[in-house]
Amino acid sequence: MTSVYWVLFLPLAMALVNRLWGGKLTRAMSGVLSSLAVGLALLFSLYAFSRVADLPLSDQGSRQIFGTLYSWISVGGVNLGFSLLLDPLSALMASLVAGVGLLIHVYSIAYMGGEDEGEFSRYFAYLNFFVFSMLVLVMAGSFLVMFLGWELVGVSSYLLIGFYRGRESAVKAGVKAFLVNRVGDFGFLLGILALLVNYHTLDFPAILGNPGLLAGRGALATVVPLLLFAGAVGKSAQVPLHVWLPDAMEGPTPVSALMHAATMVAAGVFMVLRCHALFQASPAAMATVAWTGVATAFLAASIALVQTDIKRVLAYSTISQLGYMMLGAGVGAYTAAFFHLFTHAFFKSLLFLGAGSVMHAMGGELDMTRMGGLKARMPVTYWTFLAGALCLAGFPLTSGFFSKDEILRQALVSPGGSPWLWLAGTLTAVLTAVYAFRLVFKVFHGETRMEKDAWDHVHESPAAMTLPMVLLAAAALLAGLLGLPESWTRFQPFRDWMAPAFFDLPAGLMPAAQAAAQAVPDWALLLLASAIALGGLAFCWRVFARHSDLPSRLMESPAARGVHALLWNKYYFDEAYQAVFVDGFRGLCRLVWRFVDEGIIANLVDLAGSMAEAAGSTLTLLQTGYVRFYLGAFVLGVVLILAMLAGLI
Amino acid sequence: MGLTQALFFTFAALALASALSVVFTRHTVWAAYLFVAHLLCLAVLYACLSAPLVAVLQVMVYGGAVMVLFIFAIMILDASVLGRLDWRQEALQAGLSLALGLGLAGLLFYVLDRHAPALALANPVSASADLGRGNVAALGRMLYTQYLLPFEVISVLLVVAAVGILVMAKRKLED
Amino acid sequence: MPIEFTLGLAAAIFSVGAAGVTFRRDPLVLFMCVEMMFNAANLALVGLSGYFGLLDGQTMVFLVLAVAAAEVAVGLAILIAIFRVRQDVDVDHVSELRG
Amino acid sequence: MNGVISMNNLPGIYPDLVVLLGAFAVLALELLWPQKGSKTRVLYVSMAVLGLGLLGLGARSWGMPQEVFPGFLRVDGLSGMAKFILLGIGILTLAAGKSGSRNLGLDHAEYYALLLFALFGMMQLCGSVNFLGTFVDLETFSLAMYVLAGFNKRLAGNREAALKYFLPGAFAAAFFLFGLALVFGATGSVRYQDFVTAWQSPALREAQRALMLAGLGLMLAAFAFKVGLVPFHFWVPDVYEGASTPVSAFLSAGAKVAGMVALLRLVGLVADPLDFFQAGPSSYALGRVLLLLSVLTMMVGNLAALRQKSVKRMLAYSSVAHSGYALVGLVAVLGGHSPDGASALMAYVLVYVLMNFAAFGLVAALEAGWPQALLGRPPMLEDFNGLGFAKPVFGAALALAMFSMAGLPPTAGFTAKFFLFKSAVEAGQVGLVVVAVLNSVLSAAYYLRLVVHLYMRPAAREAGLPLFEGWGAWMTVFCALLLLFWGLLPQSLINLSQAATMGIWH
Repeated sequence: MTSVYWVLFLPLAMALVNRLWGGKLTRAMSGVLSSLAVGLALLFSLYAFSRVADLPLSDQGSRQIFGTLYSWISVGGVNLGFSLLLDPLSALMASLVAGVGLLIHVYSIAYMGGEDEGEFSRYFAYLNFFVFSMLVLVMAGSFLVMFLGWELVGVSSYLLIGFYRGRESAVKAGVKAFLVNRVGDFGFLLGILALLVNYHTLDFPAILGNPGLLAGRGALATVVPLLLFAGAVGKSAQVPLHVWLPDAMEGPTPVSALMHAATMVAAGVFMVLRCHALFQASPAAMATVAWTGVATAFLAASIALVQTDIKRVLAYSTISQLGYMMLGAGVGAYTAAFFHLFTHAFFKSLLFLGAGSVMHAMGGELDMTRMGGLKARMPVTYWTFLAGALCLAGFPLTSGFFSKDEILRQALVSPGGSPWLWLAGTLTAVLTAVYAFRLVFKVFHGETRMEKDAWDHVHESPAAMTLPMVLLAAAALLAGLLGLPESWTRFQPFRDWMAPAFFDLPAGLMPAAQAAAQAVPDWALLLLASAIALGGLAFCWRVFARHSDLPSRLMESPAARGVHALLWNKYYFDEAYQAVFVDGFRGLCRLVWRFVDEGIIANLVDLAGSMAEAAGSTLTLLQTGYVRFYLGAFVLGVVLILAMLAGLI
Repeated sequence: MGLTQALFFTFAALALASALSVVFTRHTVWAAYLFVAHLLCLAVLYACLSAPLVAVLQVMVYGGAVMVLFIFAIMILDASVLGRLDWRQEALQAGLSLALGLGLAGLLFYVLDRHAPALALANPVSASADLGRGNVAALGRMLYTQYLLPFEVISVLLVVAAVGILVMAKRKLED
Repeated sequence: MPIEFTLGLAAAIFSVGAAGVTFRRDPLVLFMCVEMMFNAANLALVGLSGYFGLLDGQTMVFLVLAVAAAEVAVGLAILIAIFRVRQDVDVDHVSELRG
Repeated sequence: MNGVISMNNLPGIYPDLVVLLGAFAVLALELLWPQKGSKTRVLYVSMAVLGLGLLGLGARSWGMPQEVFPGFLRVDGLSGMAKFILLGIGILTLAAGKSGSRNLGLDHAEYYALLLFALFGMMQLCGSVNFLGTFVDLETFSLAMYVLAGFNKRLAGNREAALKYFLPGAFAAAFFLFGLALVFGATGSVRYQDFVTAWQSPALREAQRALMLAGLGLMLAAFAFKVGLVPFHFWVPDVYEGASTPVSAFLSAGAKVAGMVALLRLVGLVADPLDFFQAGPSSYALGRVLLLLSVLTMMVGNLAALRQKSVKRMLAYSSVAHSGYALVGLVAVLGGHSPDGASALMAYVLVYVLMNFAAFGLVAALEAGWPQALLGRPPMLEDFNGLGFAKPVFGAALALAMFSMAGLPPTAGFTAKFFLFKSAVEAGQVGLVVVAVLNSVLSAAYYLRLVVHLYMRPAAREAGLPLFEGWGAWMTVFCALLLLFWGLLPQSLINLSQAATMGIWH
């Protein structure tokens, strides 16, 4: 447990140092010390990881180290402690958070180099605080501590999103992120209270080890998980509370990378996985999670298809990928969902860092229609970005391929799955492949659409920025090895590691249709997934890069030539039809985005806000300033009280 | 009906009537006179309710001291008839006040009408010998024994009032 | 004296006072109406005192009289302090603070 | 002999007596030190008096509950804790006003004397177990408060505040008195103990019960006015905005503590947890009333606060909303048989006082540095622009207080809300808790707005409106640290409030 304290303490201490003595530290000191703090936190969390691995593996739930730092409240026989839990889930997640956090810290030293010292240390203070908050959330051993981390993450993300305080939009985005998250917290806190009243404790081992207690309380078994899920919907940007995430781009780009990878948005998925024992006691709750996930995945992917702002495309893609994770969690594929979270952390932070590198080179430009041809000037950024995009699109043998495929497979064959879930997920995979490659082609390929002098300034980013990208690219490409399909090999390090942390979905629930679906061979699904990714690549190449000479250079790569050869003819013959279909579909997607997202959901959120505002206005109108009016209200109140006490109302 | 009762009911009617007149008369000075009348009616009622000391105090404190304060205030503020409002506004305000007053009265009557008659059974306390004409000594004894604490606190309250009045009335000259 | 009648009378005067408070714009008359409400409560106490044969009610009225007199003094001081600097005496015109 | 002062009992109210004597002493000092500029000394004397009171409190007033004046005044944990909070409020108010007292025209011995008198009244009220005593104590501190609200008559805001506080205040007192008469009619006594005895007596008849409830209802209205429950709250924003800032802070905190403690005792009359089921369905009616008031108060307070640009007005509406939250504890007292409702209420009140003074302290510090021309203008949100960077320590303290008000961990605001909501859920008041949690989500919007101004707006008039780094500002830091401490280690807070509410009704 001591190592865990260090994991938490170091980033917090450094955040305070940066905040309080920030003005006195040089930029290099501030940046290096902050990175060092996170680096040491990473070492300690790896040590914690090894400690968990040392524990004997007897049965499920055995690999747990549970400790209470101190007793928070003890009241009426209820003991609420500040407790931490170290198990395969939290150990891996903490290492992931610290690892990605470290890379992003290093990257930030270069990226934020242009800021003056005060701003620089303020940035690192917030960044350290963010990592600390997320680590609290991850290491939490009780719902109470998790809620603490949950809110701290909210506060620190609000500070980071609104970092550029001169920009009104940044401030608004920060506030929006915080408030939308608070809506989710509303459910989360109620869920926690319900658990407290039923279990008389909030410690994870006591509650999650005994889901049967809640299951015996009728509707509570469904209500409580759904309340908890409301928190996850807010934090993980699921429909309909996803509106804050695209706006959260207003923060510095490395922050987006951190937020979209292992921290903040992953918290919701992490929480659902942590509480899966409660969720799986209620089929209705599981179904809600799964369908919310798949709906989010589809909606966000279709929106990403028509965006031209790089970071915005990436933001919607995050929402979509989180939808996949929720889908996995909802069908009982916990390991797969967490594996996707794991691989996504690498490739999505990679993509954001790549986008940041592009921005850095282009003086803040984000519109991909004004880019193109960057491949030549920024080779490292290009190749690493491509690696990330391949993973995102589920290109065969990359990590995203394996993790996404496993979720889709489980959506089909798991007792909690359904063919419809699978179908929707697969359709989303098609969209994903298209928007991922579109991004790559538009930005890096073809003739540049930039102005001459801007183009002359384009340059590769410094090593402090490219090095994290290269490392992440390697991780993103290779992470798949940890979770190859079970039909391929018995080497399953990820699955074996997570096994003690997750309960299986009871098999008895399986409807007949599912049993039939189980007959679908694994290789067929893998083949389909490969086809989707490759098809998407070919299609994008066709649509977005055809008029440039870059495709011919791309053809020199053997893999791309193979893809091209496989799909070329089919799309070539159907070109006219494709154009109509694609245009039509793009129109549809734009429509979805305009009406559903901007028109309805964003407006619903705004509507709630403006209703509150309007109610406030009405109420302040009552505040007339006339004391006789106040006295009249007083009499009215007395009449009301008397009538109620006399039993008349 | 004995004389006391006749007096009681007569002055009860007068008290209510003067109270209503205070509310409805438009002139501040008239309101003050009617208020004095109201207070004196109450003093008579107190006397009828076998509380002669309270009746005397009522005349002295309220009918005398308090009313003098009011009259002084009227003189200082040079109060006269306030201008009429737009008749719609006036009617609206009157209507609302009436509704509130009736609502309050209705509820109080509802509670009292249904429950006050039963009070007789609630507290079978025999009439004490202290009550009646010679109760001044007994009242004084009570003030200094059982009710000593509030009595003392009221002396603090009077100091607070004195300081407060000083602040409100004098400070202006000092600065 | 029937106790119901005394209490009813007190309630009636109390309500008249409450209505008057919300109706009158003249601060002095408004304040008189508040005093009327105090007196109504006193009337109830005196009535109950006689009814129960308990001296407590009268003792309390004695104390309440002192409190009410102090309150009147402070209240009038406040009203004078406020309205002396104004051109008119209308409670409704003291309504700068609102919203 | 019943009620006669015995000298042996007086040490039980030692803190009250110290404060009272201190008030007289301060008045006398006006004669000894008439020259201008001596008022800081008076302030130190007042603080010393309050400190002495706190010392005496520690020595004597805890321990076994006892009736110091039988039938009138009780000394128990509840009154002990309330006095502890009230004395603290006194010290904090003096600190908040120290730097700006000349500016605000508060540097007069009468100001300090009235403050001490008001505190004496409140302290008496917190131990009162007699309706008449409650009335007298209520009037004592109210009279002082009316004058304090309008203390600086040169400011139009002060004058209007005094009017808007005084008229409804006197009105409320009349309602209290009529309620007292009804209770006297129903039970023939004005002691709390007799009320409880009658209420729990098997011979209690419906007629009597109805009168008792109606009387209690009228008194409830008077205290609802004091603590600012909707629809008795209308004076709150106007008076807080109009009165001088230290006075507003004192009003909001002191009146709330005294009012809530009194409400707790009143409600406790019909809701002895041990005999709840005996009490029958009539206390259910009172529970419904409180429930409705709580919901209305939270909604109205938070919604109206959303629109405010003036910081004091926003804090006023927020204080209304906080009364609504605190009432959740009272509903829990009535609705269930766990004493946690009462202790949660007390913990919440204490935390509220700290949050409130943290906020008002910085407002006062801001005003203390204002030029004469700006006096009387309410501080706006814009005045806090960029303060978080100009003054990192004070800005952070204020931000922490705002997060605490919004109920975010790891602040005491979260702890107290959590404890409160837990007790209500245990009492079966799930619906109320849902509303309360929803409201705390809503309230984040306006608390956050102040934080936005602190940290995310450039300081437009950095030179024009400096923050006066006097006692007020450091008081904010002090309160914020305490909020953080009780957020992380709340056990002492819980223990304190549980000890305070143990066995308060018998």
